Amino acid sequence: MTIADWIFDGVLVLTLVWLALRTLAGGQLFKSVVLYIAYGLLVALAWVRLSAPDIALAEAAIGAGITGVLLLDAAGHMRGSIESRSSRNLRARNQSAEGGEDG
Amino acid sequence: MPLSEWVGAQLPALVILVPLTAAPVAFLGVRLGRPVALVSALMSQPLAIALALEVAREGVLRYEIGGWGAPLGIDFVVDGLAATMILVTSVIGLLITVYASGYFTDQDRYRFFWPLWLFLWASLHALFLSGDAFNLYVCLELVSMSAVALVALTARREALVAAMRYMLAAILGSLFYLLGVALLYAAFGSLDMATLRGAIRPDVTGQAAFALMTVGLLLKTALFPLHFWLPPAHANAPSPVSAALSALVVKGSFYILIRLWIDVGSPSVAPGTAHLLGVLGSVAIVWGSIQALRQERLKMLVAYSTVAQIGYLFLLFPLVRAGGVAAADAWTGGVFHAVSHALAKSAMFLAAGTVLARLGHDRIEGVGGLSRRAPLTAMAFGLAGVTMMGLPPSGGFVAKWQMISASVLSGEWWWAVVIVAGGLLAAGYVFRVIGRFLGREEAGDREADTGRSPRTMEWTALALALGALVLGVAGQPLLDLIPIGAPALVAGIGVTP
Amino acid sequence: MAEPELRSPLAVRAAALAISGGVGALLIRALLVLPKDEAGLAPLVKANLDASGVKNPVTAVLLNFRGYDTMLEIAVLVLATIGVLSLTIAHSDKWPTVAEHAAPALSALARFLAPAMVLVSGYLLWAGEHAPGGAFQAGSVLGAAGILLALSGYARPAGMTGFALRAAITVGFIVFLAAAIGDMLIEGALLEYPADHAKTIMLAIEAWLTVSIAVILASLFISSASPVEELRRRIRGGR
Amino acid sequence: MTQADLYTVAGGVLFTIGLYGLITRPHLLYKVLALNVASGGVFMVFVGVARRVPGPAPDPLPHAMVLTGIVVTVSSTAYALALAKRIFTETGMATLDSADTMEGGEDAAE
Repeated sequence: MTIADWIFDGVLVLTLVWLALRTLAGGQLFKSVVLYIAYGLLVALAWVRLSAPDIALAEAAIGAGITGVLLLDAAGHMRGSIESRSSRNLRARNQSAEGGEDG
Repeated sequence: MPLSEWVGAQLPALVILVPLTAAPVAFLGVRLGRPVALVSALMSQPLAIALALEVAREGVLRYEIGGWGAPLGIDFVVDGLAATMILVTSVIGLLITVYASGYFTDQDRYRFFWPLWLFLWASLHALFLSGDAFNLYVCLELVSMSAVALVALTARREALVAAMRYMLAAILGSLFYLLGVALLYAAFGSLDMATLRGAIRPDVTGQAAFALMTVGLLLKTALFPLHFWLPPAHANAPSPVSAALSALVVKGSFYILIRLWIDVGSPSVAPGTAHLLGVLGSVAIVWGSIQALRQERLKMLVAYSTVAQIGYLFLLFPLVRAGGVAAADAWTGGVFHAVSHALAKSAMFLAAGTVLARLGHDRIEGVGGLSRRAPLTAMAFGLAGVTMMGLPPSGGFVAKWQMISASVLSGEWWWAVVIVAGGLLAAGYVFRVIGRFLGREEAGDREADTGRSPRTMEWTALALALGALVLGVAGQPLLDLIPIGAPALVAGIGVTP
Repeated sequence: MAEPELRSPLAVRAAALAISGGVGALLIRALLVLPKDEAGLAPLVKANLDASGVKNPVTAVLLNFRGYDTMLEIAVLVLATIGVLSLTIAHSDKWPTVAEHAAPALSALARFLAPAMVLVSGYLLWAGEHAPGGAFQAGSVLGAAGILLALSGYARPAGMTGFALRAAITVGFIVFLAAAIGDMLIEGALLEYPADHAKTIMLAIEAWLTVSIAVILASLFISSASPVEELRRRIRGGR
Repeated sequence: MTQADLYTVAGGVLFTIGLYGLITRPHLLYKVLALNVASGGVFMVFVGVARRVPGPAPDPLPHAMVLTGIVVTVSSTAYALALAKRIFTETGMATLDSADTMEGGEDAAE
């Protein structure tokens, strides 16, 4: 392990943590999903670093790729959905009927 | 090699393969679901009985999958506990299958029930036989995935949301368990439970692994306060599914928990935690029973009763620590309780399903006079209630008797108090329902009754309730089977704390 | 209008912080003191690699030493697919056509990419025996090609209905199961491959798994990815 | 501290972040995202553990387990998303509160 290796690994790990936080802290579905896909791809990169090419391939294809497509599709379906506890069905229905747009 | 010999040698594989093969066939053929499930259910009976007899005769069986042998490969391990659980799953599974073939009249709309149910059945068998910590994770996922899909089958709003809650809890539970597996493998170098037993140390890693796996499995077993997902899921599922969930599925994760604690990790890994589990179990008994008393819907009442009855199972953990005769009593009593609860609870849910099928609702207020119109169903519920209360001569009585005896022997008499109090509370909610069944009809109750309850539905519920009752007088073979190959702690070699 | 930033109440967040903080501390403390000298089962895998019939140790573990795990894992995949189908096409039993009028750019891309993805998938399947790759990687690339075609309006998945769809979903699992049972009859244990044919059997299993995994992954997307309005209409009509 | 340690600890941190997100975010899609983030953390622990084996080649066993885990995770994610979408279609909401406002369930046997 050279110093460059350490720096690379350190930056990679910190980026992963940052992406995880950004993914889950966000308020816009699409943006969070895209951040998650980036997270999945960097996880695959981490596994290349750990000499695990078999699962790096699988993670990139399944973990980031297929899961990402599924998530994007779900985000599209749930456009205009909200997290509020106080606003009830009616308001939510109206919003989705208008196809309330997304960030 | 003669066929009978071959079957004898392949029994552990066959009990899994029969439903596991039936499942995709039931999915492939649109109209094959029901007949295939019935054939699979019938074939499972002799296999499960033969497996139990084999264990009774030969002791613990090991089966090396792929011929590699643990720890490189995966082994099936069949001891008395595993054989008992397979036997119970097979019997209850058969009756649920028969019930479901009468319950789902719209066979086309519910055709996915059959493959999902067969997968659930196969994965329960796989779980009970597995001797490998990671393989158990895969089995847990199979069980949860099929159980959740079955809950959501009606696609009613409540069922969908309940299924979602269940799904999230189940995945999180699996992840906790999987983290524990990672730690165990990293620290002790094996996934095979028997190898781990010899290698495990109560160090930081060992304790963290146990803590994580325990939390995950408690979430899946729905022990108070992690029970939040259970009542809506069990109450809103189609009734045959509710029966399978309460009777069998929660026992699956509990089964891993006792394997882990009493077999692999005993007794050094986490002293003190056993008592915490006992206390949580006690709270579950009281809290679940009180909630059951307050429910307005029959299936919610039965579901909260499950939350309470799960509590009894956890009294096992403090009680076996005493070692000696007390531990042996607690082990047999705890497992026997799981068995008799499985029979009685599935009877209750199936009876509740018949009520729903007739009335179109399950409000307890509206079931007045049903005992005269559907006597078999009311009787099934009442007889199952006898086991739930722990009255003689039921299986519940024998189980509680053994656990009370264990708590007296170990000097921890307070567990006995909890057991007795739980029985009284159970009497409260059982009689509340029975009282309505026997009581006066309100105006309109009779008109609401469609009278639709096929005999297959009424009789299967009654058979299960009778089974739970008969277990009390004819349960000796099972009481002899359960301790075969029991962990050292329970077999009387254990240390006294 | 952006989605409102609405969170859990402060009490929930405080409790969540306590719970996840506690779990994280416990976990990380354990991870920091993992023993350095524990070689796990790696030596055992290495010692038996020749007997497994393949040269890639991960493939050997997945399909031979712990093939039973993999068989059950395929069951999970099939199960999830049945679950998704039960939520979406319980009545019509058809893959809805996702895009009838796709963007020209996407169509052009798909026309170019899809054949390449099929090639890559075939390579990955073949390579899995001795190098990184295998049925899962191959199947997911093939499945992604299917999704791409469906999105660009090329695939006519709606034509693949009923039995053919269900057969494609389950074929990998059924072949695996048949191999497992065949081994019981011939060699005497579940998934105990005859030594001379281990490699061939594993390759056959993997080839069919690739097909199933591709169809499953594509159908997980396609069967559930229909427009909201369409789904609503179908649900109302189905009741 | 080795490279493997760095990644296993990072896996622990990622799991923790996912756990926190799962509890605090009411939106179903975020809950699914949180579980996926947490799964990534768990898998990273496994891959890190595999790398600790002395020598050039890591332990293949955790790799096989992670591959199994990835497939299991995508299966449950796909199902959970289908469920979430159906809940949204039926109730117009995307949280677990969706059932609260509804009348008591009547499960008619079909």
